[in-house]
Amino acid sequence: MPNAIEPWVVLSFCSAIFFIGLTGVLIRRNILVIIMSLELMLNAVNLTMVTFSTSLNDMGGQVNVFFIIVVAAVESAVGLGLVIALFRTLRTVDTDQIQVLRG
Amino acid sequence: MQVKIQRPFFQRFYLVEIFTGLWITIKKVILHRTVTIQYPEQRRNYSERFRGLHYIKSVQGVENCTACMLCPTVCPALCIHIEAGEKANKEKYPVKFDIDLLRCIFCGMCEEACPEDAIKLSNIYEMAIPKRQVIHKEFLDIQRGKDKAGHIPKLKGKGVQPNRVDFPEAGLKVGPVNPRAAGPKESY
Amino acid sequence: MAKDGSANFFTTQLDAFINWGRKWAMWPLPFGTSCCGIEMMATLSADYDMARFGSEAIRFSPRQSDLLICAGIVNAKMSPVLKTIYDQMSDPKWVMSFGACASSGGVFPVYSVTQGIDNIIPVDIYIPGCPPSPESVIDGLLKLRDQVQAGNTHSQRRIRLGLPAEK
Amino acid sequence: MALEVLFFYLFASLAIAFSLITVLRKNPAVCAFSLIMVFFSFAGIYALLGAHLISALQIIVYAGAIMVLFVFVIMLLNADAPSFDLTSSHWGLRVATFVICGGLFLAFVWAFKNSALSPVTGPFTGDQVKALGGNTRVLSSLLFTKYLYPFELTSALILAGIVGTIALAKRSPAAKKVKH
Amino acid sequence: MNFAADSAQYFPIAILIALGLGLCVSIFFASQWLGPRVPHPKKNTPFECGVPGLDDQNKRFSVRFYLVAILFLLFDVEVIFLFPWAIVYRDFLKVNSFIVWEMGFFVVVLLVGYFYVRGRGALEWE
Amino acid sequence: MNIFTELATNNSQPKKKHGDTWKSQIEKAKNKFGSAIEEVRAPGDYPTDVPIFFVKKESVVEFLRYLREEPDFGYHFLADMTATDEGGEPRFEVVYNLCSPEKGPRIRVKTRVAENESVPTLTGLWKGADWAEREIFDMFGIRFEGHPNLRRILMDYRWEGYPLRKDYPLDGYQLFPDAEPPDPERLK
Amino acid sequence: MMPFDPFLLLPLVKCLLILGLVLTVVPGMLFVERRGSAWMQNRLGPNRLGPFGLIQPVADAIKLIFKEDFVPEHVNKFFYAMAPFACMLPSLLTFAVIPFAAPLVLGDRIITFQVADLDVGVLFILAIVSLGIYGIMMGGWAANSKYSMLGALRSASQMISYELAMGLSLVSMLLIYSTVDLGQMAEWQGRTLFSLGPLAIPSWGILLQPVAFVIFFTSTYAETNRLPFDLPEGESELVAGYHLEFGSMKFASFMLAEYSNMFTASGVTVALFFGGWQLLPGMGYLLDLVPLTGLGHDIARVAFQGTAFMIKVCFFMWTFVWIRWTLPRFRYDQLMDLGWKVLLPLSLLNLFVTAVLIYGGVY
Amino acid sequence: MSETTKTSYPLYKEADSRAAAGFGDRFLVTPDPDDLWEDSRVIINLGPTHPAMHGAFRMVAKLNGETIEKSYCEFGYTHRAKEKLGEHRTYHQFVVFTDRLNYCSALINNVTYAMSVEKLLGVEPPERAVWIRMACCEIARITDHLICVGIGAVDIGAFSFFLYGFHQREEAYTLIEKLCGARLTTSYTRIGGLMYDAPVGWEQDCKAWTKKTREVIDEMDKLLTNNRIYVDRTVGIGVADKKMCQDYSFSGPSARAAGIDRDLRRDEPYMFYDALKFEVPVGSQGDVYDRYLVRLAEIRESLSIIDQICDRMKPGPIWADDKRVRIPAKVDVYNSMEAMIHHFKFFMKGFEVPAGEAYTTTEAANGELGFYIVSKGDTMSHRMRIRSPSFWHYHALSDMAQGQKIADMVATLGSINIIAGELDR
Ligand code: SF4
Ligand code: SF4
Ligand code: SF4
Repeated sequence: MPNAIEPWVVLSFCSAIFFIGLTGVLIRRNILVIIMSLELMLNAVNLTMVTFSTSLNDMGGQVNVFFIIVVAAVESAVGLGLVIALFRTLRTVDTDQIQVLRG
Repeated sequence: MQVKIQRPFFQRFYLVEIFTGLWITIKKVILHRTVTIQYPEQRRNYSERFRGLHYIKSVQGVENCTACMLCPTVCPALCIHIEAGEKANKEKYPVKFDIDLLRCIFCGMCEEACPEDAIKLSNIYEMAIPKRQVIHKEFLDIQRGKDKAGHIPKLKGKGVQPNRVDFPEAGLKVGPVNPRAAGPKESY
Repeated sequence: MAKDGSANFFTTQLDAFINWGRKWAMWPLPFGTSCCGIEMMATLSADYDMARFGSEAIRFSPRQSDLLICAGIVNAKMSPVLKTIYDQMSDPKWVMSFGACASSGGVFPVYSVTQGIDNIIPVDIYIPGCPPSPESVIDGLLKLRDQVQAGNTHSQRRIRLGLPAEK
Repeated sequence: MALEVLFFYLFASLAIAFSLITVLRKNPAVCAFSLIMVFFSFAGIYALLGAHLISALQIIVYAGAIMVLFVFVIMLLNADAPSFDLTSSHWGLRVATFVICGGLFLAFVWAFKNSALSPVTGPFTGDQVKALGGNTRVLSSLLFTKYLYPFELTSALILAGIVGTIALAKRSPAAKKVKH
Repeated sequence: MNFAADSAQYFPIAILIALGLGLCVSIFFASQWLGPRVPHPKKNTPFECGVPGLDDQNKRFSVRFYLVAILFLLFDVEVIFLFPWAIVYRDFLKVNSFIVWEMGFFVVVLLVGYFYVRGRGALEWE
Repeated sequence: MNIFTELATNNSQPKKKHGDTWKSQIEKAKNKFGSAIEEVRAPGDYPTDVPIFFVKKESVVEFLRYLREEPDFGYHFLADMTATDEGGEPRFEVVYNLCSPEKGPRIRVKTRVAENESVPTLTGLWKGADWAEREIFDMFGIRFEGHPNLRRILMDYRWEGYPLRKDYPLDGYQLFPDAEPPDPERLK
Repeated sequence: MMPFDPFLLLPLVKCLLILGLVLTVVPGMLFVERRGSAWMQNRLGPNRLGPFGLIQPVADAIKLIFKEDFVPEHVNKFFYAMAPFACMLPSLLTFAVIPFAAPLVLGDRIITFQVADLDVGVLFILAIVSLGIYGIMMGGWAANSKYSMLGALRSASQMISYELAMGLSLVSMLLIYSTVDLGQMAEWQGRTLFSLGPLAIPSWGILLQPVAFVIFFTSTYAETNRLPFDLPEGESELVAGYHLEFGSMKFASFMLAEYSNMFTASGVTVALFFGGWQLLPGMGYLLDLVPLTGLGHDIARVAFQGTAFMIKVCFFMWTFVWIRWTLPRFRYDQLMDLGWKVLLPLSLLNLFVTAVLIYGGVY
Repeated sequence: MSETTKTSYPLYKEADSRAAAGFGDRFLVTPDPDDLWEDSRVIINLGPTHPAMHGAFRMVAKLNGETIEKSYCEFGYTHRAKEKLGEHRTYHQFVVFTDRLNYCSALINNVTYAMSVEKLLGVEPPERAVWIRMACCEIARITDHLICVGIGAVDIGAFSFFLYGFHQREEAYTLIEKLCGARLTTSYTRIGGLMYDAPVGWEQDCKAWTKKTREVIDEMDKLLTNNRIYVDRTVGIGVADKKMCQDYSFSGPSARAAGIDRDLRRDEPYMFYDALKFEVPVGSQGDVYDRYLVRLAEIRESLSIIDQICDRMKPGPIWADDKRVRIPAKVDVYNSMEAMIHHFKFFMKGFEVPAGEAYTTTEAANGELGFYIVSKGDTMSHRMRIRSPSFWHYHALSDMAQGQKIADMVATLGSINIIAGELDR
């Protein structure tokens, strides 16, 4: 087994997660799962940042991740707040139905 | 008289009262004054009046009971079942004297009612049984063996040997419950 | 465990060991409905302290308890409740019928009172008395423990013989 | 240090497996809990990459707070109920998504494999970081020097988040009056 | 790309996790195999104090619980900024006192948020 | 026998005597309600401890309101509410035991009901009468008109018969397979 | 092929030791709880099985193992099976970073008495603590019963609320120690704060930061769901709370988690506020009396430090029992109020004051 | 009255301190109701085997978060048809059923029942019997209050406190057992007399017991009364104000806690209560804490009453001088034919009670306990109605609990001391 790992492997892994997340966003109708998939995508980006940060010996990437985590936290707080508010009025978390009800 | 909340100044803080409470409890641990009666070895001193297991008093090996039917009549739990018979000397005696102990509430009314001073309540309380049974006369009688005078020795004080009444082991005649005493059988 | 009753030395020893554990850690589920409930509390409280036999960890959840102490009256309205609670308990489970009312209806042979909880659920030990004094309760507990050690209770028999729980 | 490579593959495969579960399982509760597992795997990878603080934060914030919120909402909306078993609305959309995402993924892999990293490297080599007091300390000092403005801005962001969520969760008194 | 050399420090944790998992699994299977099995239909019903439960799908709990989680998340983010700050606080103080005001501003902004939350009654439990 | 003859010693029973108060109250009530009061049984000519007003069931609420609100009466403590099965015609008597905490005297109001008749509810006057009426309904089958929730209270909701009626057997046991589930309707 | 280095096995040994320690402390703690509470109540407690009833926990364990492990139909099977372990695993992990004694220098090797000497130190504890909530939530939710659900929700919101105050009080300790490493913290606390004649008062965290200690201590009670914060199990309202539907070893796992959490909480409290492995007053003299030098002396020192640490931890574990059987419990809203409206602002204030004091050069 | 409740503090402002008991909050905003959606309510069933419901009651509550929005109570799970049994058992036998009403204070029930039959019969028990009955009543009252206060504490989580009180109750049981041979179900009184006379030295035992109990009460007082957590949990909780008390016919300590200054022992003196000096503790708010204080104060009053009774008890007969009700002494039965016949008649058939009706009440531990007996001249009653205070108090529970937390409901229930035996009868 190799002693080290090529950065492209890590980056490919990141993109795999990213696209899995994207798939989730596109195919799921449950808005909660959509937000979860978004989190997945954010994570993939985070890992990309950290990978670059380590391989380029630059801490800036990690600091960015720090901020991304915070943004993700606030995003999910507000996002879920919206879900709750939506659910309260529309009684559903189905995006298709939400569209219908909006019209 | 008006009861009021008194709110000492210290009470406004949680900590002071918490520490008071903690002090009280830790004092108990340190002093360790237990009040527990370690039952099978130690016993509480119940008084003479304690109402426990029944026995039939007998004088010189002859039970006092004349099957006068007062006790079954007065028993509020209807748990005494007597069948009277006659001895050779025309004296009546109970052929069958069953008490459904599981129905009895140990109220002492039978003792109070007995005109012959025959049925008595001892201070034996260890009566747990694994099956629903009534106890027969022989069992009530057997207490005679304990004491010539017909009294059961009272258990007193700590460290007295337990005087267990173990139904099956004692080889006593115990029977199924009297159908009258059993409840209505309902099942799902 | 062999079903035909033959058991080799090892299994009997193991059984004895398991039953030893069970008898020393009977966690009660108090089902105290009336006067007997008060005396049950007395048994659990400082003066008699059933904890000495490892039986004070009261669990109100039927899944976690072993010994259903049915203390006091069980009437027609309560019977299904008792039955449900008993059924929900995990095996092995034991039932102590505490006091005259639970054992036989006691002094109440009336329209509302179930004449003994053994009409509803199997009982492993009956304690006469109204209410039984705490000593007699502990005595009953000791006798029940002997039975548990001997594997001679409804639940244990059921497990041994592989019977289904009664409906 | 072959062991670390092994761990990387372990974590990576765990992450991919659980993220697939997250995306494809119907029950949102299952999704949420597998997402937590994904986050753990990520935390492990961060730790392997030497980003210790990030790794801890990943668990504290993502697994310990964000997912708690998700789980709460799922419980709260009783999202376990059948009405929530929603997957894709249209099979065509599903297939298209799979194809596009898969293609893009392959393209990315190809691109990553065949491009070199920028030759410019920063000053923070592993030994350097160690000399400065470890990853945590270095990151912290960076945060309060070079990245001060973003840091202060996040406070505004969080404030906005607080105000926003409260406003969403609690209707304004005015709206209430109108309603009654 | 090399993995950071100091990630070896986590190996004991991995071992501990493995051991813990082993313990869990053994507990799980031990109780699966050793416990008796006496099925009964009523055992399958939830404990509802012995009465038949109300079979409603309606198990939604109050939005308050969720509010707590949301507030926790937001304030937790605040706390994680404080950790790095606390670590370097003494170091930075040696240079100048700017670090105090950096965090001071941050915290004040968040205090505004806190008091807003309280003012809106989001922390009332009535 | 008249139980109100003064006893030589008066050890045990309540010592306050309210004869005069009652006398004037009976007068007053009779003047006010006239024919609505069917009968008054006062201690002295009937073996009872307090005066009993037999009121027509239509005006019983009015009458009780009067007793409660009129300053001279002030019977605002509904001590008890029950019924008796007299066996005759009309079969039942609903009994209200009242007390005037400030002045001291107690009083009893009864109203006669036939088997299929109903009595106006008292819940408008005393909220506490709610359950008492439910209990009477449960035990005797007397219906109360206008009662918000007249359902069985002590017995199972599927119970048949009314246990305290004289014709209900003492051991008329009924068992139902499961307990009553919670009723969301009652929580609206 | 590298030559086999026996020191590679050290982590494994340490892990096994820690696990063994936790698994012995938990039954011991159970025993202490049962007998201690009994003594507080003038009772005897389980005293029949073995000397002083010491074998009681063994019987409990046997019973629990051989009890029917029933999975009811109405539960979510997977989560129902997972929940106890999700609860137990984090509780076993936290002890990994707590140092039991100062490192031992053995030739060119340094043996730390801590399973893992992590870069993130105390943050690891915080991370693990924040995970403890999942087991409870899974349990309450999977059991599909209203009591459990309510218990789980209560528990979750209680734990997260107090986590904030706990985190903030930790921050103020970090300010003081200026490190996240628990070993360094313990060492730091060996400094002399001031001397009272011959008595050197060490600068233990409690003396430097009493307010932070109170906040932290309260939070640990809330985090471990112990009285006066035992609302999730609040027997009088919720029957048994989130573990209502769990029996047999699943229930035992919950108990194990609760008690090992208490152990951990005590350990962290000691490490942060009570000098960690620093010797108790008087133990230094005893150590000097030991007629050993060199490595022998070092080993004796380690033993003494370990003992001192365990004594302190035991005291705190006893406090858990002691408080539980003395105080009544809070009501849910009071508890949340205490967390959000008292402890949170208080810990912020404390943080501020600490920062100012450090700025002013007091610490 | 003892020092603790008598003292008033100059700086004490009742209203303010009550408000301050919670976290007085400047930011207090009334929560808006439609911030929750309608079906976030959960219907939760507490009881009948719920630990908080003491085994035999049931409450179904609609919860909004933790708050009880609406609830209803159910009971009847221990219904034992005692009223019906009153029509099928002789007056002599029925005394055993009265034990099982409020089993925490069985003696009071015995005494009240005996008094009510005596009222119909026109029989007066002799002086000594009355004194003993009074002492019994007070001991029973104390045991009852000890249980209530203790259980109330257990419901809030203070288990040790409960056990301290419980031990003292055990000691009281020793006293009671000495008197009548049973601990709980005493069946002590007989119509027109008592089962046994008090044993020699019983008065001294009583006094020793009161002394010890006072100490224990003080200790319990220290542990709980000023405990901030306990106060926070109880003040302003489960309020039953005067209006509610009237609506639901509250009596006894629960009514007194609301400020209704009424105690039958003082206002409708029966037995020799008018010859004794005692005070009636009265609360002001009618919350759980007030009920707790009133009960504690009543325990102290009862202790002093017992002391007074013990001082005034004199030897004497314990049976009323009335042949109808008197159980002949055993010696007479053996020796005289007439006594024998009477004995047989008494136990075979029982005594006839002249036709008539009476409603007799006493101040039981929980409030006004009444027996409404209608006799048609038989040996068994025509109607035996038992007015139990718990029935009326329990009725108010859902009103008291409305808008409160479930934990508060538990505390409230504990404080009004509902006894299943007398609730369901
Ligand atoms: S003690 Fe009472 S219940 Fe028992 S047999 Fe005697 S009279 Fe019947
Ligand atoms: S009353 Fe006495 S003599 Fe008569 S039957 Fe009963 S025991 Fe025998
Ligand atoms: S057996 Fe006696 S004490 Fe027990 S519940 Fe029945 S009547 Fe009450």
